[in-house]
Amino acid sequence: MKVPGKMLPKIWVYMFKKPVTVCYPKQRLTPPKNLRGKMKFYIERCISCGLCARDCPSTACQMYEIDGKKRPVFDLDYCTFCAQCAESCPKDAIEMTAEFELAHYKKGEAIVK
Amino acid sequence: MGSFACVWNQMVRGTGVENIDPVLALIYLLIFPGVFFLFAFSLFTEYMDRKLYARIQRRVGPPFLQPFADLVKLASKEDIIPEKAEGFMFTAAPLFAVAAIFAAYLYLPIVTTTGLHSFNGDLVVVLYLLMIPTLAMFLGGWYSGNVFGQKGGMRVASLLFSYEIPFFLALLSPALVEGSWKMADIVSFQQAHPLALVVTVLGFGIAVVSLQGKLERLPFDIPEAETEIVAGPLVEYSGRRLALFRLARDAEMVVGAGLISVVFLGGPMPLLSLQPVYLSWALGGVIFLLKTLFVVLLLILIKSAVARIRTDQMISFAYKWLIPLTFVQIFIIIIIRYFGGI
Amino acid sequence: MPADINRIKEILQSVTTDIQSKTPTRVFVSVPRNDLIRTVNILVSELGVQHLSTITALDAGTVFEVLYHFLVNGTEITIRTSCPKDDPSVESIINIFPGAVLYEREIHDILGIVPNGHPDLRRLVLPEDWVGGYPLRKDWKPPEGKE
Amino acid sequence: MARVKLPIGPQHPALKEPENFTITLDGERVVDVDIRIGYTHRGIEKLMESRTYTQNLYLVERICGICSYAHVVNFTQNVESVLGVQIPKRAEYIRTLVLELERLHSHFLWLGVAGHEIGFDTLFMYTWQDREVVQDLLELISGNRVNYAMNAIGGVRRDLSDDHRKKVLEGMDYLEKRTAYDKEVAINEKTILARAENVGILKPKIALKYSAVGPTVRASGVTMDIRKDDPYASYAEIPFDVITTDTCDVLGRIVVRVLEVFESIKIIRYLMEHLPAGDVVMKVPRKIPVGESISHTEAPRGEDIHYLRANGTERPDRYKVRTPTMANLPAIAEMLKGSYLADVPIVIAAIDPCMGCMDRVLLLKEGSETPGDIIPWDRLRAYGIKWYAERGWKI
Repeated sequence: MKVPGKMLPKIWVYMFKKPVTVCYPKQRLTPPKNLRGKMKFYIERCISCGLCARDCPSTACQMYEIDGKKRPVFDLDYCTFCAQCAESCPKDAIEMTAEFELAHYKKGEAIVK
Repeated sequence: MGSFACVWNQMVRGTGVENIDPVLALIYLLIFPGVFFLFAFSLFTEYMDRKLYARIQRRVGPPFLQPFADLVKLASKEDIIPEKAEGFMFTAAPLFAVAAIFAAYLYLPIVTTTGLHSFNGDLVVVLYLLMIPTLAMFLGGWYSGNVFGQKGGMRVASLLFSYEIPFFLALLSPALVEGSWKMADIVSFQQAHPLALVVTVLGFGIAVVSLQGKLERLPFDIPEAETEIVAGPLVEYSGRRLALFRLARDAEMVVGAGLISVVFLGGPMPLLSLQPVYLSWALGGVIFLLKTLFVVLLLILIKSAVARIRTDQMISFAYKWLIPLTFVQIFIIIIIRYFGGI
Repeated sequence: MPADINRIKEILQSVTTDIQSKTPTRVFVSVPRNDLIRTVNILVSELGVQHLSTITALDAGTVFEVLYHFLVNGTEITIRTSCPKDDPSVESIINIFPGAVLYEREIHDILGIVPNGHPDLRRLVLPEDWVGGYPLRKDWKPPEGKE
Repeated sequence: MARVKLPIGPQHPALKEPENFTITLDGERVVDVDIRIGYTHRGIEKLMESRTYTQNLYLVERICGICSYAHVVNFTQNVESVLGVQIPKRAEYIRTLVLELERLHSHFLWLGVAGHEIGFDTLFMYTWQDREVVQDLLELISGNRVNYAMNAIGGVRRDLSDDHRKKVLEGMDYLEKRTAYDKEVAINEKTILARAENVGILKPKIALKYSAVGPTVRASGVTMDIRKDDPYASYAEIPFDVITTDTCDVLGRIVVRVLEVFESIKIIRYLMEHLPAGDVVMKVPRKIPVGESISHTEAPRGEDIHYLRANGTERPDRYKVRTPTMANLPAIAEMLKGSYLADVPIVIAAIDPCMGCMDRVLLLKEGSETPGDIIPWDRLRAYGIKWYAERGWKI
């Protein structure tokens, strides 16, 4: 039947139900394990090939001289979390974790080495 | 002070208490159930509106003091008057709106059968005072010098009659039942004949729907349709004046809902004569409050279940349905009265 | 059902023989720019083409290529035409396909190819007071001091 | 009030993205519309020429925030076509799955936005609540809610586990129930009908004339769906119907999208039940040979067509994107003329505009100011006032 207020029964029911949204940060939802969050870098597996820096679409990953060897440094300010570096790495030295709360106070503080 | 006492004596005659202290009269005017209470109650109604609306939509909704915080925040912001705006009317419009609403409120019988001052025809005065915020809205929009504001002002003015006529007629129907234009008489009559309330159920429905239009809430929020003309008349308002307009809107909701609960639901009825007198006031106040909130709840339910309609649709809705139905209501009353039903 | 490549060759016989098709649903037809309107008209009248997908223009080194992509029965027929760099203009097809109005404005905006007969060649994507040249040309350099 | 020019946009609550529709009003009636786009021009086509194919995968994705995956599929299909490779079957199925999930999420989003445009915020919240289910599934499958980064050239990057399959099927059951209710409401709620019926009429002839695409033409009774006409990914194997209505109005566009949600649910169920085993990705060279390719997909908003010209290096020579909104835009002016001001937002919304996608190409800075300068506020304001004054707008 075509009437105004078709939703009223449902509205009445929902009025007494708990909301579906959550009060972040008091309540948190757990993201799936394979979320593309902050990356983890295993320096011992790195062979300094530079593929990650080459494929990075947003210049977040760049090679720097660390202890005499070329190592990737990830600047999360630039990162788009596409996980291409983890994909490109031949030795699986880069891994994406489910950590997504990456707010920080100053530019350049969120760096993964 | 003497005049207050005089007014006061007149007012409390309904409950049979004489020679009240003028200090109490001041308290009545300023604190409860006067200006301060209206202020708090308006903000509470806004909170309830927002919270329930959010819950219906399965959101968390604002915290309890959010409307107050919004008001304070707005009041402390820069108040910008556009160069193109007509200075005096633009700045005065929100003041008119608030003043009219607060004046209308004082005539409502909240704790006893009378308001601050009761006289024959006070119902009509309240109705007229309730119209002023709408006019203020129109003037404010029109003189803001903004295209959207003017468009909104035009819409306010063109929709005015589509809800004012049914609202007036519907609210006068209980007066017809009783045969008096005095709210005190209506309330006393309803207290004596509770069954009279049933006669005006149709009028009650019409009044709630027209009040929705008067308050410019969904589905009748055409003058300030956000997705069409941004905020309509309020587009250029900021800071204190916007806060005042919002307060006027909230207070209008309270007074409108209160008026409906007075004339259709019996206001503070059932009134019990308790001793000391403030106990019976408190009881009356609580009952009035609950009835008002019930009307507000109806307004919220309407708001959340419909889409916004167009100007032409609203006008045709008013003239095709609302106004004929009010005539039906009045006709019913006349017939019942003719056959001496009441 | 893909359009028949032989049928396309047949109807376009009088205009061009340069018709390639790697897969059944992709047909590339090369025509000189003077024959563009004629070709489009033939496609519309003989093959019943109704939908213009888009117009691509590109800087192919010595010339500008303009490609008109038409969709008919799931086959993407592309008419390829080119114009020299010193006279970057093609005939406008908006009389046949009014939907081309924005595409032609776009190629005019970013490559400077003038669609002759287009009534409204205001800027489309670039700002109205843009003076930086035509960005999609290969010899274009970004203005100094970019962010 | 004589004729008034009302600027809808660049900043306006009815538009989720900055575009400008200058509407000439006679009372409440629209008499003329002028459209100006380009406010979110980002220079993606130019930028793509200076990046490798791998990097471009993620740039293409960012053309649009909602139909991002349709663009990536187009890009990878183009590159694969130039390379001449056939990707594994399982990869095709997973691509189709993500494409359909994306269609679901886009249609739910659209329903909500349409509800919001006509002031029905409750419907808006309810559909977005359902959309959240789709988003969670996408997050589960791909690791992100919006930019899935699912494709690699030559396949997909992530495989689907049995657990994922189960969750997807569960999600579909839930969505089917909810959408049935949404449909019930959308076609029976009087106030929605009042706003959608006979509003924004687009006759089939006009739709074809302006080469409109997607649900916009399907609501005008034109059967045009790239999934059926020129099947890509694994659509050739999947049974599904092309939804059309012939009401030609906004209601038709609502109905088409709601019914398409059911079709998508059907397709996803089929995919999950017939998922072939095997690899999901194959090795491809980094250098792409000389060649050109056209790829089109049926994005949620309509036909999305990409053209690639490769020159034998790691970077494309020219990449052209035409998004569905661009194709539907000329038709908007037709739909708007003669309607009420109140109908403008819903009519614009009815083509599901995605301005961000449309405006791709480039911008560095306003040309008349020295590039790179920070323009002080007062100068910017003066510039704005001048800009509007030149166009005869009262502000």
